[in-house]
Amino acid sequence: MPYTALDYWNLVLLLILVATALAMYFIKDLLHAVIVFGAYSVTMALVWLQMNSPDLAITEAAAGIGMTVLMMAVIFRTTRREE
Amino acid sequence: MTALLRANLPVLVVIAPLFIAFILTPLARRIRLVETLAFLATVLGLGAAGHLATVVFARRGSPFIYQLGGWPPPWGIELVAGNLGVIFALVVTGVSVPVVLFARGNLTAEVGDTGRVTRFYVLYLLLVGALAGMAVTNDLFNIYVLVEVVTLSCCGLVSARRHPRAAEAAFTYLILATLGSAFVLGGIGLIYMLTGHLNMGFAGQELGRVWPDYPHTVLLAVSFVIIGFGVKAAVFPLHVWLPDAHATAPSPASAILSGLAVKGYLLCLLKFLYGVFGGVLLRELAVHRILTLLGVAGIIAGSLLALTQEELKRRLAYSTVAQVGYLVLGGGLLNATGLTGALFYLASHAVIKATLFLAAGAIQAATGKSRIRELAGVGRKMPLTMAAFTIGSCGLIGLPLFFGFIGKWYLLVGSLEAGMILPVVAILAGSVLCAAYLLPVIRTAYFRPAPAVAWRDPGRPQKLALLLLATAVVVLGVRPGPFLELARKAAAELMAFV
Amino acid sequence: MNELWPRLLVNYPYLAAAILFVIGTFTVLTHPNLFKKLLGINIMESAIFLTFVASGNIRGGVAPIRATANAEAVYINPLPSALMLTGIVVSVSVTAFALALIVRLYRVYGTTDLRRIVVRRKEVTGDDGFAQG
Amino acid sequence: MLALVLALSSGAVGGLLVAVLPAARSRLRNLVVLFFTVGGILGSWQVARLVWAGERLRLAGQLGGLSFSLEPDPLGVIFGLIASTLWLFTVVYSFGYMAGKAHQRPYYSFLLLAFSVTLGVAFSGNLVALYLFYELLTLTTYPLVIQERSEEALRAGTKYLLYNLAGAAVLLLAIVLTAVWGGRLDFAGGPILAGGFKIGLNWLLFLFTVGFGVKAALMPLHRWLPAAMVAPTPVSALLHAVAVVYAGVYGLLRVVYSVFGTGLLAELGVGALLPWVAAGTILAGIIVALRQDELKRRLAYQTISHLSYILLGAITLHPWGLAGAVLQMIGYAVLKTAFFFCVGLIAEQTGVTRVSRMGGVGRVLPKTMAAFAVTTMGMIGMLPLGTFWGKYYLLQGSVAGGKWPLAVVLVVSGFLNAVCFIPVVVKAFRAERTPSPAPEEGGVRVALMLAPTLLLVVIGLGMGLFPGLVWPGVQAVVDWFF
Amino acid sequence: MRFRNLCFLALALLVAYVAIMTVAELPPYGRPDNPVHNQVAERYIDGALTETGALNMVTAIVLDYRAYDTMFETIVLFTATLAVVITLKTGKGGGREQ
Amino acid sequence: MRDFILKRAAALILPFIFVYGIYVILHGAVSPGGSFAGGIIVGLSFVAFATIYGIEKGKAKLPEQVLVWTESYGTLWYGLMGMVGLGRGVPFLANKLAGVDLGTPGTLASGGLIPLIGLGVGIRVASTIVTLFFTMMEEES
Repeated sequence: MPYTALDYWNLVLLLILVATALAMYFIKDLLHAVIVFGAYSVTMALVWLQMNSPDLAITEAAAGIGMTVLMMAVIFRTTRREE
Repeated sequence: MTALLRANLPVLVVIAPLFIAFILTPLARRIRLVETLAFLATVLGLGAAGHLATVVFARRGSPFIYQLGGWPPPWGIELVAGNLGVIFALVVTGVSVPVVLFARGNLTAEVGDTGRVTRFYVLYLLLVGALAGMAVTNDLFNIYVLVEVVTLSCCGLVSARRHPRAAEAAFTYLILATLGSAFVLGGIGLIYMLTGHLNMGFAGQELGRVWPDYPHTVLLAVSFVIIGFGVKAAVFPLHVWLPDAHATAPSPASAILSGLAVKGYLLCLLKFLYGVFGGVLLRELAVHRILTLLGVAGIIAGSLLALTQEELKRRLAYSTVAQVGYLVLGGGLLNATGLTGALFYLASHAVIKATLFLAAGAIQAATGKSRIRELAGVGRKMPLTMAAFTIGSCGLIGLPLFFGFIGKWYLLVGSLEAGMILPVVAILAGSVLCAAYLLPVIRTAYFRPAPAVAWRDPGRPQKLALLLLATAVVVLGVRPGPFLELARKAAAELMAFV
Repeated sequence: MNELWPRLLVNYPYLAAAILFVIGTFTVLTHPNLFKKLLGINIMESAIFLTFVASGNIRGGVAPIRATANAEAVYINPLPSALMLTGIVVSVSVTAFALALIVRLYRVYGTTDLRRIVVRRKEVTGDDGFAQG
Repeated sequence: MLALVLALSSGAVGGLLVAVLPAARSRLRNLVVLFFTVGGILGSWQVARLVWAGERLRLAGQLGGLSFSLEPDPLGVIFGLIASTLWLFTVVYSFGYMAGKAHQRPYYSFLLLAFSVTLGVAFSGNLVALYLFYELLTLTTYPLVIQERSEEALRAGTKYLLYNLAGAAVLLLAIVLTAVWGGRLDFAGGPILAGGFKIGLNWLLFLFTVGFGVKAALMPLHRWLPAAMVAPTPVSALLHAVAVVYAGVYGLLRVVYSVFGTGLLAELGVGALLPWVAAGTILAGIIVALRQDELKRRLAYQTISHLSYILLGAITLHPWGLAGAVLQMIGYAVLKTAFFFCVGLIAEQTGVTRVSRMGGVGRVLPKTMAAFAVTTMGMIGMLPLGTFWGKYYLLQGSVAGGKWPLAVVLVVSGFLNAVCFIPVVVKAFRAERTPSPAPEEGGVRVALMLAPTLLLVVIGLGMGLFPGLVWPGVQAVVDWFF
Repeated sequence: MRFRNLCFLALALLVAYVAIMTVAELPPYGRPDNPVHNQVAERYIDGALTETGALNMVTAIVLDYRAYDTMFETIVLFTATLAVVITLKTGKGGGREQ
Repeated sequence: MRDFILKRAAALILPFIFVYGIYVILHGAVSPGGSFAGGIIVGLSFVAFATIYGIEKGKAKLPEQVLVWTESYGTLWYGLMGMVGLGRGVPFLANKLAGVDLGTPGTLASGGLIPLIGLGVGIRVASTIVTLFFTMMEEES
């Protein structure tokens, strides 16, 4: 089956996902890791937009980026950032 | 009104504890009211479950099917209250009543101020409701959501203990349990991708038709489900979180975690394996052999590990690992006798382990001691508590006329029917080891000289709770007839898929 | 082998999901930092969500919101999206709770590193903590 | 029916009553204990009378698809009578022996509970009931073993528990197998497995032998018995020479005659091996006993040896052998109890517990030592005593059953018994040295201990002189099975 | 620690192998004739408007067809809140734990 | 003091975020998004307020008691909505079957009980988020 432009676009997004996931394992600074997680969530939301699930995209944007990342950032005000 | 209740029984069992849970938090200041309401909620659940049982009995085998929202099966969510559901709903609600009674007025030391205690009760009721939901649900994704409710409330209950170790235990538990949920969800996803159904009956039928086209996928799905529920139910090599969590939780929570939560996951596992994958597939992939092996390993290793523990609650926690082995083993025998044994044993272990943990909690609260060798003389100073503990121990060891015996008997017969000698040896060795790790506790409590300290039996509700549970162990051991009949019918229901 | 590659290329979202899942699992199981474990859990779960959603998608389909404009449109399967909506909320709940636990652990041990927690357990809790197991 | 219930519940009710009585009221407690023991005896005699009259007593219950029945037959009745009658003697002896000792309340409480349980073993009508009481017997007698609460007693208790619980687990497996293969578990209605030969039956017999053999102290499984001698003497006398070990022996008799049946057992390889295990135990037990200096240990090993007499008789699969086994059961129980009582008397009054320090005891305690001498003769199997007849029929049975080397073993064992105990008696009467503490023969306490001892010796003599007294019971057993 | 990591790595590789085989085997991505697009999905798509009155089929499923799941989903959130509060508000005495 | 500009900007933007959240909740049945996304947005608007203006002011806006109430009764609301049809002999959580008027598709009031349930869930989610953040933010003080 030939790839369409959409597929290539998707592929790029998925590669970004894998790259950010790997990066999260290796990054030492926890705040940076959380920021990368935010990027991961944004990419995920985009993937879901591509996959015709706008509901999910909105929820992911709100939950993944807004909520999770903010929560973690709030936590870093009390705990140590470094690994 | 009665007609209304009767028509909605399956869902009533689930939402009765939940609804009361929702109104408890704002009442935190009036702790007596909260406790009474929580007790009322479990009693309501028990009443509903009992009523459901009579209704299902009266229907003579055809399960009570309830379509939520009125949507027919492949589209909506379906509750099926068959014998299997009824037996588990009865166990859950039945055990939850004495446990909540035990908690009455007794949590401040372990949990904290009234706000925390109220939230503890809410979590407890949510757990009970979700477990009852597991009993009757017939929908794959609904199982996942229920599993998550159970997981979160269990971890919440563990972390409710005001002890540095509680947070650590809860975190380990949470991470591993969520890992398990992820695996379960993965399994559900694979099944859904192959069949397009979330209803267990439809998915099972469809899977039975299409699985030869997707051998790897089915294998992966089976292993996802087994690993997922295995982690959550503490099947032997995946049990690492259990001892910490169950030993550090507040005592009523330990009782309910060991007695019920673990069983809920096992029930779901059985529903998946028998209801969705079906006997043909299990035999084809040799899943039943793996389960049997896991069970055997669990029994032996759990018992041996329990033997090395010095703390009473940890010993009991490891004992749970061993007892889970019996249930897994029974599930892997793939015959009606073995399953009957496993289901009966599930019920008996729920009651017995609740008894033991509550008694241990009472002892710990009264004496402040947690190590077994410091318990000298407890038997004489706290006669009722220790009597309950002794009765529970007799049941767990599997003496005849106690609740645990019949289940073990059927497991033994089932293993012999399956032509396997290894499980037989493991079951018997497990009994002996069980005696070896429980009897020293009793010996120390009764036959060692007591220090001159005034230890007392706990308060009246606690005594009543222990009495109820101990009576259940004896009465159901002497007259297991109706319950066994239920277990047998439930096993037949599962075996219908094989 | 010549069977495998074309099929993998067709199913690339699943492949990506599998890779993410493995990475997530590996992170959860091996990373000593509690935060990273939590991130790993999130990666795992989103990998599974990805599988679900991809399975419901149709090339050239449209989002499952009925629009009066094109009545002929091929709607994708809305069920996986609906399920994963639930899934996301669940994963957020778990994350919140795990963060709370991390905060409490930090309060007790002053670190979020499992190795250091093991070291400090004795001095903080006063006993040798968890036995073998 | 009422008699059966009375016999079984009397001990249990009494035991629970004693447990709630205040510890200080020792006289009241003794009365209660006596009352309930007598009640149990009356019940069991009534049961015996009814069974011999040919009535069918049956108490049955359902335990989740498993039937659970109590149905005494002649063999069970014999065991029940032995146990209950001797229990009375032991209780009276205990009033003397335990007076002034610590932990009396749990002692009597568990003694009475064990009474009920032993009668339960005797009267059980199927394997499930037998298993239940067999297991309960272990648990109720455990507190009696650790009566002293010393480290040594606790260690011995642990050993006792582990051996017996492991044995019970093996037994459970054997019972499950029987249920699966035989389809029923009741003793009534002929041997359970008589239906046909199966490959696994050898293994089944092996499992049964191990399961019951632990309590019957068959030779490699006997180690708990000498250890359990830390218990007070009445407990050693009653439980470890009679009740508990007889439960094992009784179980093996059941296996031979009610589970397998003589016909099937004759075909089995393991069945052919069993007599030799028994014979080996007889010889090894008494040889080990020879080398023990401590009197109670010597008696313990001798018990091991004598228990196998009974087994030997049973496994000859010949009516005479069975008659000999039952006679031996009765005669040996009476005399061994008396024997232990003597040892207890000696130890209580003079503090002598070792053979090497027995010199001169006969002079200070003439009555006790006379009883000791008579029981010694009984152990050897000399004529005027009850055990002679048992041994006689055992010899006859082994020869008639075609296993004449067993007869040789019996004769040799009698000789070794003589070697084992005659010198002790001689030394006690002849040697000069007097043991240090002054004996106090004459007090109420000693009378309470001495009276049952002498009475038992008299009973033993009576049985030897008038064997017709017990013969009807033996006849009933033999008729029942052949 | 290193050995354990290697073990996990081996395990992960094994899982990856099975996963890849599975991926190759799964119904091809994005085809309209896959098993998931069966009568279940059809009814959701066709019936959502008339049966529930919602244009958004996902919402129709979440809040009507499978509303029971969503009820438990809100309960999950509720549970999480309770758990967080019970974890962090350890009562009087600030951060001290007994 | 700490960032005047930030506070000004927040005062301008936050109400819009809040209203947008309400909009998403209410239009769940009509357009993408739904009660969860909307609830989170509403909740985060409060959280942002509390972060910028300080947690004390945030708590003054949403007292703890209010949060506890919305949390508990929001969930109860869901169940009560589910019981609407019970009296008519239809199962739990029925919508059209319960005889509720589905309204005109495409308008705000369409979908029978869906918007009502959605509103409850949205408020519940919002209060949950605010509770979570407030609980965690209290840590540092």
